[in-house]
Amino acid sequence: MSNVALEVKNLESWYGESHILHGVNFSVRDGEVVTLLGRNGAGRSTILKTILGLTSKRKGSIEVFGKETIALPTYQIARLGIGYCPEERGIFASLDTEENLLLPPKVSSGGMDVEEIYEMFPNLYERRNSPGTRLSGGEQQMLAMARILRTGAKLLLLDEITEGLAPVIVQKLGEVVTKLRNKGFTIVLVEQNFRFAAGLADRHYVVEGGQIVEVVQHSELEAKAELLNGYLGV
Amino acid sequence: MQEIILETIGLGKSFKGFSAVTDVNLKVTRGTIHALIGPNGAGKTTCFNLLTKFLEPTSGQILFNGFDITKEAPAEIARRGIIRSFQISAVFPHLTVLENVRVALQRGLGTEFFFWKSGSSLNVLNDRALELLHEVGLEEFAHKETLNLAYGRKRALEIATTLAMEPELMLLDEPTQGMGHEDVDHVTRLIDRVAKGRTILMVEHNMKVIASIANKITVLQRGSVLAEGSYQEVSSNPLVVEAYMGSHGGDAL
Amino acid sequence: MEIFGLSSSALLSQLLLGLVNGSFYAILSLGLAVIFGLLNVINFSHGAMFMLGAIVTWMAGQYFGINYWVMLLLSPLIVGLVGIVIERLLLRHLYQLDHLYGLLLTFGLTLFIEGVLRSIYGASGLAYNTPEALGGATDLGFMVLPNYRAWVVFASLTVCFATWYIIEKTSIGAYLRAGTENPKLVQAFGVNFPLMTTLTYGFGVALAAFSGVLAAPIIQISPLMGSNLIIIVFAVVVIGGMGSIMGSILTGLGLGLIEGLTKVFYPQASSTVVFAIMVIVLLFRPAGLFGREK
Amino acid sequence: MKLPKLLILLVLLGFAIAAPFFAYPIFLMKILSFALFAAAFNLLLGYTGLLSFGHAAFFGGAGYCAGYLMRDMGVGPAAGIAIGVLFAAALGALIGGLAIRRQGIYFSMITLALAQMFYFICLQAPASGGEDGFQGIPRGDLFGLIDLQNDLNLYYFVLAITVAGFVFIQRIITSPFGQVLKAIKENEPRAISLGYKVNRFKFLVFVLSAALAGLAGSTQALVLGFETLTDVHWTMSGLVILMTLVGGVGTMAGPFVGALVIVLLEHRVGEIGNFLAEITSIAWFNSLGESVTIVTGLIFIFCVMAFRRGLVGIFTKK
Amino acid sequence: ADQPPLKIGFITDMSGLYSDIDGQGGLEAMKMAVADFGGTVNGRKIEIISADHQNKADVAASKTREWIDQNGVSVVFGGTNSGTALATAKVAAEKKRIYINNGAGTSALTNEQCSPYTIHYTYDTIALANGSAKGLVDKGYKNWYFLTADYAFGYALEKDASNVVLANGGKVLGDSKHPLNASDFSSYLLQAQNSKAQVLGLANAGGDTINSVKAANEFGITKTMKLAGLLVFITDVHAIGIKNAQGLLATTAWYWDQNDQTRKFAGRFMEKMKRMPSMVQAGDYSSTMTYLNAVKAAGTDDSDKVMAQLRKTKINDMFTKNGYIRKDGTMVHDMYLYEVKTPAEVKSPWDYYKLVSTLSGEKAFTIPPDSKCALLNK
Ligand SMILES: Nc1ncnc2c1ncn2[C@@H]1O[C@H](COP(=O)(O)OP(=O)(O)OP(=O)(O)O)[C@@H](O)[C@H]1O
Ligand SMILES: Nc1ncnc2c1ncn2[C@@H]1O[C@H](COP(=O)(O)OP(=O)(O)OP(=O)(O)O)[C@@H](O)[C@H]1O
Ligand SMILES: [Mg+2]
Ligand SMILES: [Mg+2]
Repeated sequence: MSNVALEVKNLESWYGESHILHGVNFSVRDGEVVTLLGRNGAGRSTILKTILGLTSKRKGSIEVFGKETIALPTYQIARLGIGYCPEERGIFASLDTEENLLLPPKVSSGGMDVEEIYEMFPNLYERRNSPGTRLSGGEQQMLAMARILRTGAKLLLLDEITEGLAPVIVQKLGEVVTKLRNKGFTIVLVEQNFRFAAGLADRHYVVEGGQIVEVVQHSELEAKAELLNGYLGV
Repeated sequence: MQEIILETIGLGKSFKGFSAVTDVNLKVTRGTIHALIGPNGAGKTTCFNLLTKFLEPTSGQILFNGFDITKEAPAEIARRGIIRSFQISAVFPHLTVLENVRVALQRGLGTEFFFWKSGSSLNVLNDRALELLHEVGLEEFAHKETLNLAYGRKRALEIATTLAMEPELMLLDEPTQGMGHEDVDHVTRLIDRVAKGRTILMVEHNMKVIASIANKITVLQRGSVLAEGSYQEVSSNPLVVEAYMGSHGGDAL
Repeated sequence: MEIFGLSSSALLSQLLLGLVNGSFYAILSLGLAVIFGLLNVINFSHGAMFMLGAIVTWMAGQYFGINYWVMLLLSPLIVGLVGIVIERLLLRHLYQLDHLYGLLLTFGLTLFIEGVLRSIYGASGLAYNTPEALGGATDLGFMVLPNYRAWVVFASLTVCFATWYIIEKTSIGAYLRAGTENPKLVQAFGVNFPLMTTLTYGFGVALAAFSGVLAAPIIQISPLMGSNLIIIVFAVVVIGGMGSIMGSILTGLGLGLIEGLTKVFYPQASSTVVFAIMVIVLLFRPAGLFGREK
Repeated sequence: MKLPKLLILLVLLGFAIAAPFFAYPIFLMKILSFALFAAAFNLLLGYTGLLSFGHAAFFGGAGYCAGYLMRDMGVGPAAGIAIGVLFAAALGALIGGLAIRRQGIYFSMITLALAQMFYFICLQAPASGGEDGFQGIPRGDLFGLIDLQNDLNLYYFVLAITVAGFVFIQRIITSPFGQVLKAIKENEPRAISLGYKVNRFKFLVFVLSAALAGLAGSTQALVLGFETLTDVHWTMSGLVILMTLVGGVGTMAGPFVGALVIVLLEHRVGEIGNFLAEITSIAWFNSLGESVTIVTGLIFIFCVMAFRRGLVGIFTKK
Repeated sequence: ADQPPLKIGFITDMSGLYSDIDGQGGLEAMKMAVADFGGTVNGRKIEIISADHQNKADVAASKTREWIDQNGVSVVFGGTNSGTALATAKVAAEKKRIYINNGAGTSALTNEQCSPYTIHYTYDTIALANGSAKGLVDKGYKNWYFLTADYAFGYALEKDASNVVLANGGKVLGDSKHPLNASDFSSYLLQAQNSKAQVLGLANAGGDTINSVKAANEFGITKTMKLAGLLVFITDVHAIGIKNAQGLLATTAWYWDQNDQTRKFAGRFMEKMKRMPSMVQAGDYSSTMTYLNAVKAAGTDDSDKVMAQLRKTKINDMFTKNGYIRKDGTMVHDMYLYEVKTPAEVKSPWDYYKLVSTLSGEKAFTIPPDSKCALLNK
């Protein structure tokens, strides 16, 4: 499989008046895992949001599974098969845990079923009738990740999924991502936690000032460690 | 002076039948950095909420310097010198950075209800506020609107504000969450620095931080204490490894 | 048997009348609760929409000879469309802002709509007759109940529970509730939320129009008929718990009953009793009777 | 930076002093009282984030109280107003004491409900004169010295009260107390965790706001010579919200501009219509006077859609 | 010479609850009067300026004050709503300007709060109560129950009417007070029905009256009780619809179908406003005419001189025969009790009333010994 799942060209993006992305280019083939690395405020989350059309204005080209989406409304982009896990988690207070989990509509077949998900995150099973925002910080993080696994989306945009999770869970998430990848999912990962990302990704993009300033292939990690260190302060 | 600054006896909290915290007996020693860790949903934040009375305990007692403070209101507890930070950043976004700190200092003046007094009477606090900002490295932003600060700086500001209260006991809930590596190191050093002369109780998932500054660690699991001890002791406890740290150990992170 | 100096049959009939009013409150506050709960808009123009429902019914009868039964469907549709236009053109741009702005806008709309209709139809009212099939009254033993009032209770309760079912028990309802909190994220899941909000507003407003049609034969139809009701209906929604669908239905009915009793024992206070109850309820239950605390 | 601001204020004050020679004094006084009322309300909404939907009770309640004292007890205007203010403060303590225990929309609704109950009392109390209104409040003279029958004298008295009210509000906002209020508005849990007993602050500011609304209400009663149920009705509470929003929340000038616009609308739409008809020779404008509600409605819609931050917001950037 | 125009101010509810009774129609009636008068008086052009008081006393009073101070109006006409009328009258009296009211109910205007410059023209609560109660009790309807709006105005109507009922040997079996603008009356009506009274006196107005009559029909009250509206306008009957309104008794100062003069005026009014004039609008016409005649006769618009002239002239026009303005400001004239026709009796649109009885002005309005007005008894 070498179809392109996501192709971003000359992407620019704005929040109101502030111009955040200044021409971002990258592409992800089917079944690849890539990460976006960078300092706080570099614009990584903004890249994910812009792909889904969640910023106030955008320019350039974004092809999702071969379809140009720059002019589409958010919900139609999502229906092309994108699953999004936002950094602020976005758990709904007025829905209970299970309703939160069942909320995102299926966009295609082949999603995990609920049993499988509960098995993966036993905490959620235990708290399934509790209002979504009454979960602990980490549980909410799990829920945000879990709910998109159900939808059958093949392109996952994951923003800081390890944030605030216990080391065991982080480890488990690493296994999940590997598993997903083996199943043929395409994943764009925004990570602060470099060690977590390093082992998983085919390729790393370093974002700075709203542009991609460096690409590091998995095989080049050792060689470019110094360079990465300079960008990220690892 | 008491050796033990904070003690909980049989502390418990349940939400509609779900027991989030059960029979927690915690002893925090004066002058230490005490870390509270545990898997997600173990009840750490709930514990903090109980200690600061943002939640009402269903059972148990809280002693601060030997006094029973179980029945006191949140503001009273704050006045006793227990100050917390929040898991989600808590600043006053439309005040300037300086004003943020000053609001905390202001309580010391005892003029908080003086609606007839000129605002310039607060200027006497500016020096102390700048000093605190200097301590967390935010001096140059003193007159900026807080809203526009980067995330890591907001966390630093929060610590400065908390320090302004001259707390005997600081409760920090995941102070480094969401920070880049640089910021994490920065804040870790900051905590270590301000810990001199006070006591800190903190929740943290970043093992690197814990390992480098915590004197004592309590591990919670499912609402009760699983293990307690130094980092060495805890991290070699197989129960803790299984429930929390995972096979890589905290080290991997 | 006497209770508080009132024969039990008199008491029973007063309670029944209370129920009739209660079902008006229920359906009106339901529409308001749907709009508030799902769009976060305090729809001040709900009373005006209620009035539009009645006036459109009258107009259809007057100018085109369309009867009550047809209008029972058509009037909510027409007013719902008006609502959709309002939502698309105006309300839509206010969602990210404080509640207050939606309130101010709908308040302005109310003044405008009422003012325009008043300058056309005057303030004293328009006559509308009870449909033939529902004329007459039934002797219940303790009182004679006009058939039309019985129909009102039946029709509004049916609509109320159907609405409740859709919102609380189907996934449409879950999308809407989630969308209230974070519309962008819901869209990022592939839900056409803007369309849903538009339809929801149209639906909420149509509910008001529906009760307007129900009211047409028994309440004076005039451009100002909704403005007296709106504040009471607000109170009902708050007592029930803002946004709680079942809460507003049950509270609407309950308050109708209580108001009915007040009319017997201290009639002057019958429009104030709602507020007294609101204070008491809120002091003991911070989020209303059925509301979820944040 | 500081100088021009002071200059603007002085120029404004100059205008205010000269105004009665150009415009009708009673009309101006009404604007002043409403401006003060809106500013009092804004102290709560704009600077503390509390939306009261019951401020009519303080405005009208103080009016009735002051009116009663001045007409039936022979109390002078200054003392009448002062007692009116105390009355409003006491009422504010009662209503505020209950309402501040609740948050957000529920706070608003409790204030609304209690104010409606107060309305009911005003309606039922024989002394209020029911819907005929409490008529014939004498203007009297100030400390036996200044004859307030004279419109000009009364105007300067009212101007002095209003300016004092505005200065006082400004002082509250910038005071140490005001600083804590701002903090509470921004982030209440954080303020609590810093050891502030938030409810006490809310209570005090509520009472202050009620007292100031009472000052505006008693002054208005003195100016108009009567007090009616309109002033205690919920629509008045709504009106003050509108004034504040139309003018601009959380600014000092906003309430003033809002009051000006609303009072102008109430009194002048007809004339504006005639004027428009004259210059455009479209006869339809002549009927504007009978369509105050339509015009008001349109203006609100326009304000909400076009200038979110109120009319004042047009001139302040950001 | 170039004389300044004579300005007449007219302030009433143009947009609210009472705007159909007076409002635009009232203004039109006054304009008709001015035109019929010839458009000028004593060589001065006559101008009417008008405003909407929105039922707010403060608006009414400050507008009036301004008109007098700044625009130099010679006379102020005021319309519906008692609160605004009392406030306006106060201002006018203070400024010594004539105030003529058509449409406010309160008898305080010519009683406790009377002034030498106030004229209350069309009706007041006393005349209305007398008109209904006297006429009905005389016909043998002795047992009454009142449905009363919980407002000074409602109380006044009820009190005045029940005094008449009692004085004429009738009985009052009870009353229900309802809040203003209540939408549902069934509960009160049931209570009324249980009282077994013969007459249900409606001491309310406008929408409240309309809704009570509608509900009374629905609940079959009209089968057992006679409904007497103490303040019913022809527009109300129109809004209720003849089917529901039939049999309702109403007191009025004027009805369009009384005689040729009234029909002629009504016809002209109908052409302009597309509806029949209410008694208030007829009063607006008549009082404007009366005032202008007095100005002409006095040769000046000086308030005192015109008042003196007004007091000594009998009024004979389409509105009333031999009406006169008493010292307390009451325009004393006959009142009529009408009954609403059955649908079968109605011959043309707006043909609603048949006459039951006439009450002479002296009997209808406050009798001087009962008055608290100092002007009347000195
Ligand atoms: N809603 C917004 N409105 C205006 N500016 C924003 C908004 N969200 C983010 N920004 C700005 O855009 C820039 C990029 O933000 P982004 O969230 O993409 O950074 P990031 O790389 O994800 O960093 P972080 O580690 O903080 O999540 C930052 O300067 C930020 O201040
Ligand atoms: N208000 C509440 N109502 C119901 N359940 C709650 C409430 N607050 C917390 N819980 C539950 O109590 C448990 C403990 O939550 P707490 O927030 O203390 O966890 P935590 O240890 O801080 O976890 P994390 O590391 O993920 O932040 C969780 O399972 C959570 O779902
Ligand atoms: Mg980010
Ligand atoms: Mg936590």
